[in-house]
Amino acid sequence: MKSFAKSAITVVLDRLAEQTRTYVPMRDGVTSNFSPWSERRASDLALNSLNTTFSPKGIVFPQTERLYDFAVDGQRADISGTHAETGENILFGARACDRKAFAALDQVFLRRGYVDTNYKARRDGLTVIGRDCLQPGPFCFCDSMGVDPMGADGADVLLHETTEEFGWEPLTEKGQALTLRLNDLLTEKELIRPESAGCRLEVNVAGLPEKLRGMFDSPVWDELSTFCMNCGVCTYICPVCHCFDIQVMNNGSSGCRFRCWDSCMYPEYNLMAGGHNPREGKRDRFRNRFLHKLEFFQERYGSFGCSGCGRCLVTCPHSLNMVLVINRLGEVKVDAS
Amino acid sequence: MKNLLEYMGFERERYHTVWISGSEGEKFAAEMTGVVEDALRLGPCRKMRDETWAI
Amino acid sequence: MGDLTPEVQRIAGNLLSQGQVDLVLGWAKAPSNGQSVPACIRQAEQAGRLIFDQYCIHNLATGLLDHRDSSERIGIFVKGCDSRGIVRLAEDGQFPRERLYIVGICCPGMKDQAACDRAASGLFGETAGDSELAGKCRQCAHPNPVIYDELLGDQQPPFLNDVRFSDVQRIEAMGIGERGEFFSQIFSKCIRCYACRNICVACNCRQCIFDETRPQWVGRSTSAADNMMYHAFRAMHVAGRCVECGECERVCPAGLPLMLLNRKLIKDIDQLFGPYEAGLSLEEGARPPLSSYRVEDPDPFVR
Amino acid sequence: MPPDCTCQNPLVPSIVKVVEIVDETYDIKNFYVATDQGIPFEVLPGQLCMVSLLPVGEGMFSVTWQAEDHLQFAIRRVGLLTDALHEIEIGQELGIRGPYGNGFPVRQCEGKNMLFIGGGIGLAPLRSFIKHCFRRRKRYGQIQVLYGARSVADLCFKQELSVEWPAQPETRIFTTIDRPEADWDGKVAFVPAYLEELAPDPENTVAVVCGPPIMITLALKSLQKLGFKDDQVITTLEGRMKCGIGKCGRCNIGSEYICLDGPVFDLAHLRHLPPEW
Repeated sequence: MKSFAKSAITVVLDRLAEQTRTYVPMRDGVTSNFSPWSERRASDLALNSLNTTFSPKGIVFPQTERLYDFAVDGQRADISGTHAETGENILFGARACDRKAFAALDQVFLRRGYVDTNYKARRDGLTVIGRDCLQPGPFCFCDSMGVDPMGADGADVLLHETTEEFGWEPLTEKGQALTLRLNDLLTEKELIRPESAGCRLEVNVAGLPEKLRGMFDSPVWDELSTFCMNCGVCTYICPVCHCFDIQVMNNGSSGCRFRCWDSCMYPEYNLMAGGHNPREGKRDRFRNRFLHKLEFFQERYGSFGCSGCGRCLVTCPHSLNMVLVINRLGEVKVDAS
Repeated sequence: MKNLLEYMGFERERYHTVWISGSEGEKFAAEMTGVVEDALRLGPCRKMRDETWAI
Repeated sequence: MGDLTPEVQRIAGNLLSQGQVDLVLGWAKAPSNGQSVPACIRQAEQAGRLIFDQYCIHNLATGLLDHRDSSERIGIFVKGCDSRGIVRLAEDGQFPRERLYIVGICCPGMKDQAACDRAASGLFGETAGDSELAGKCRQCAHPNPVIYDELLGDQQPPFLNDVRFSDVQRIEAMGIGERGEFFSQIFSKCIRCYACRNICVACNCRQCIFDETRPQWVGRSTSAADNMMYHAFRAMHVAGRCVECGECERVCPAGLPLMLLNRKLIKDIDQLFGPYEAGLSLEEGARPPLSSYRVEDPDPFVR
Repeated sequence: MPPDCTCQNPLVPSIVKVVEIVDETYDIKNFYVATDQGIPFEVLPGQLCMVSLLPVGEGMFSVTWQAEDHLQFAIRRVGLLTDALHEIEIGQELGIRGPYGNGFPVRQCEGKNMLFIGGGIGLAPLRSFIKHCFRRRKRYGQIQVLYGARSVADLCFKQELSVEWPAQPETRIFTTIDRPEADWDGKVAFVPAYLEELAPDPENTVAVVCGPPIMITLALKSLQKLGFKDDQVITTLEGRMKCGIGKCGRCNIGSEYICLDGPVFDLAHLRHLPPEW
């Protein structure tokens, strides 16, 4: 298998970033993120860390993204400059959970009726270099959500990690193209691929979507949402959450319309102009978020809206999270009638 | 407010607090002229103008 | 500090079984992964779920806002910082003292679960960090509850309070351009999740300016301008009312030093109207300094 | 469901011009919009369009009628955007994108008696279906319209309700207001109560309901009481929408999106979804 020494990582990244913006897990103060390689110091490289604080979804679905510009003059209105980015990007070191999340976003943005132009442009331009996940962390539960931490799904190249080397396995045409670029840096070597230690945290989701169909009115939602404070942390750090708002940047006679992440946790999210709000209470909003991930997403797209990355376990201010919710839902007895 | 803005990097003169009674038209005019003069002297405040929205 | 869990369970059980309160707010262990989480119990039999350990960092006072429209009587466990939050709510007319049975716990300082989790994620190359006190506790001047009906644990000494304004002074010493650069750098990382607002006891408005859509006062985009606008607005809205519990910094997913703004305002208020610390005692008719007016108030900001 | 479309950015509107504005009530105006070539695109009765007034904002509105050469939107003044829309004059250019949603099952209803139940501005989407039926009068059986509003001043499309539609063959129009008024000698009752009083025969009839959420909820109950089966009842829902194409998330009811899978749902289908509308 082709491979490069771990010590040569900066050379490899330099080569990749020469032609293409390359997002690499980087430390940023007390947080970490996938950031362009050229913008940070090598000492910030956080390849050894587990999941980044923020998910890489922003690369294909930026938190704030300009859609088009407009100009108004009296009664006249003009729309111009649509801003679908066509540039190429590389995502380096994406674990199976984050790649699974991309697959879920693809379902939302590329299928079921309409294709989202901006998302598609960014997604088509993205080459994903995945990596084995040998030591899932104490908050990881991806294999319970049907993700194989050592799997190759969603990767154009898969990095196999050993003590000294990264094995380089191109899986798609995009991956082959990168291989050509790195050819002189890669050496052929026999690598023994270690096994993943697997996730220590487990949840049982067998039959959950079906069970949840009968649990809409369960008092468990009041109980679970007691300490939810309806901030948007979970939705913003979640790699699958994809709700957005479309807003205007108004400079008077001109401006642009942009979209930005929105959160189903906010009271204003469902508020209609007339004042009616179908999900007025925080219980309603909390329930909708978890049913969406565990039931509705499954019904609509055939997979869970959660990849088990565990970010919400680390980040929720009141330690409410997917694992806690799934476990509690599992305990509840549903009257079969 | 003034202190906070200055602390965050905005010049003190960009923010004014003045007591003006409803009957003090001349004072109002003078103060407003002062506001404009201060702003012109300081020039455009780039801090709140983002590259993101440059058109 | 001895293990207070049995005491906590006994008190909660008694309060509920004797009908003194309708519900108790405390902490419990999440069965899923052993994290300490806020808990709300309504039956004496559930009192056994409650615990108190070094990870009970959450300020439960904010949770009272969910009950402000009910008439239920509530038992609540509070640390020093949380108790100031209760004074805050009572002073702001958001929650009547009479409906509360407050069990104060002298706080030895808490550990931050999230910070430990981050350490465990390998981000810092090692898994230490577990022994460290939470950032917000390392600057705590009032570890002992300031308002309570019953007190648990031994009185604790305050933590290094001489550092209260040292970070603020460091920034004040910078040039104006440097400060602007410093803050726009910081706030460009904000993801506008509003966790800092929602966790804050001083942010107790029913309708928040940032949720208003008619008109929309602050843009929703995550740009340095809108983010700074948000944080400056919020700091001003809690000016003179911030109880320095540090929850905003604790919950910030981007790890932003939000107390830099709050402490600056506290420092200025302290100098102009002080000495002042918010939420230290509940007095009839008391108002935070920016909510009251005296003719002799200093006004260097007025031309 | 529309076919997968990659032709152009579905979130970017095209420009139309307001060619006529008709005052329906003190807070409802009917806007006629068109391009120089006529209608911007074909719209089915019950479908939605995202209409934007730059730079104010955009909002989802049901098409009140697709005429030969223009589209009509009856819009009530309820918020920021609609306030601004009510200030514009003929000649104003607007952005428009769509059409969105499934529309009414006009084909499947052929051969049936139609019962339209509307409240307030809820008549706006129904009007496209009602007018559709009148255009093809022979294909539909008896047509009944039950329409209520808070007061006489709130009744919209008065001319059609009182003159044009009653003149149609085999058609009955019932109008009601919520509270008694001096100049009103017609019915005073809430729509669901009036519905039960009229007790229309469910036999071979399809009921189409649109109005404020509370009216829909009660009217659906009344219809059930009258013997209407779930698959004989159709309603059109509203939700907060931003994208219109089933991506932005907010208008979901369970696993379905009002903008894409709705806004028209039959009651049999709605019963499988959470009651969050």
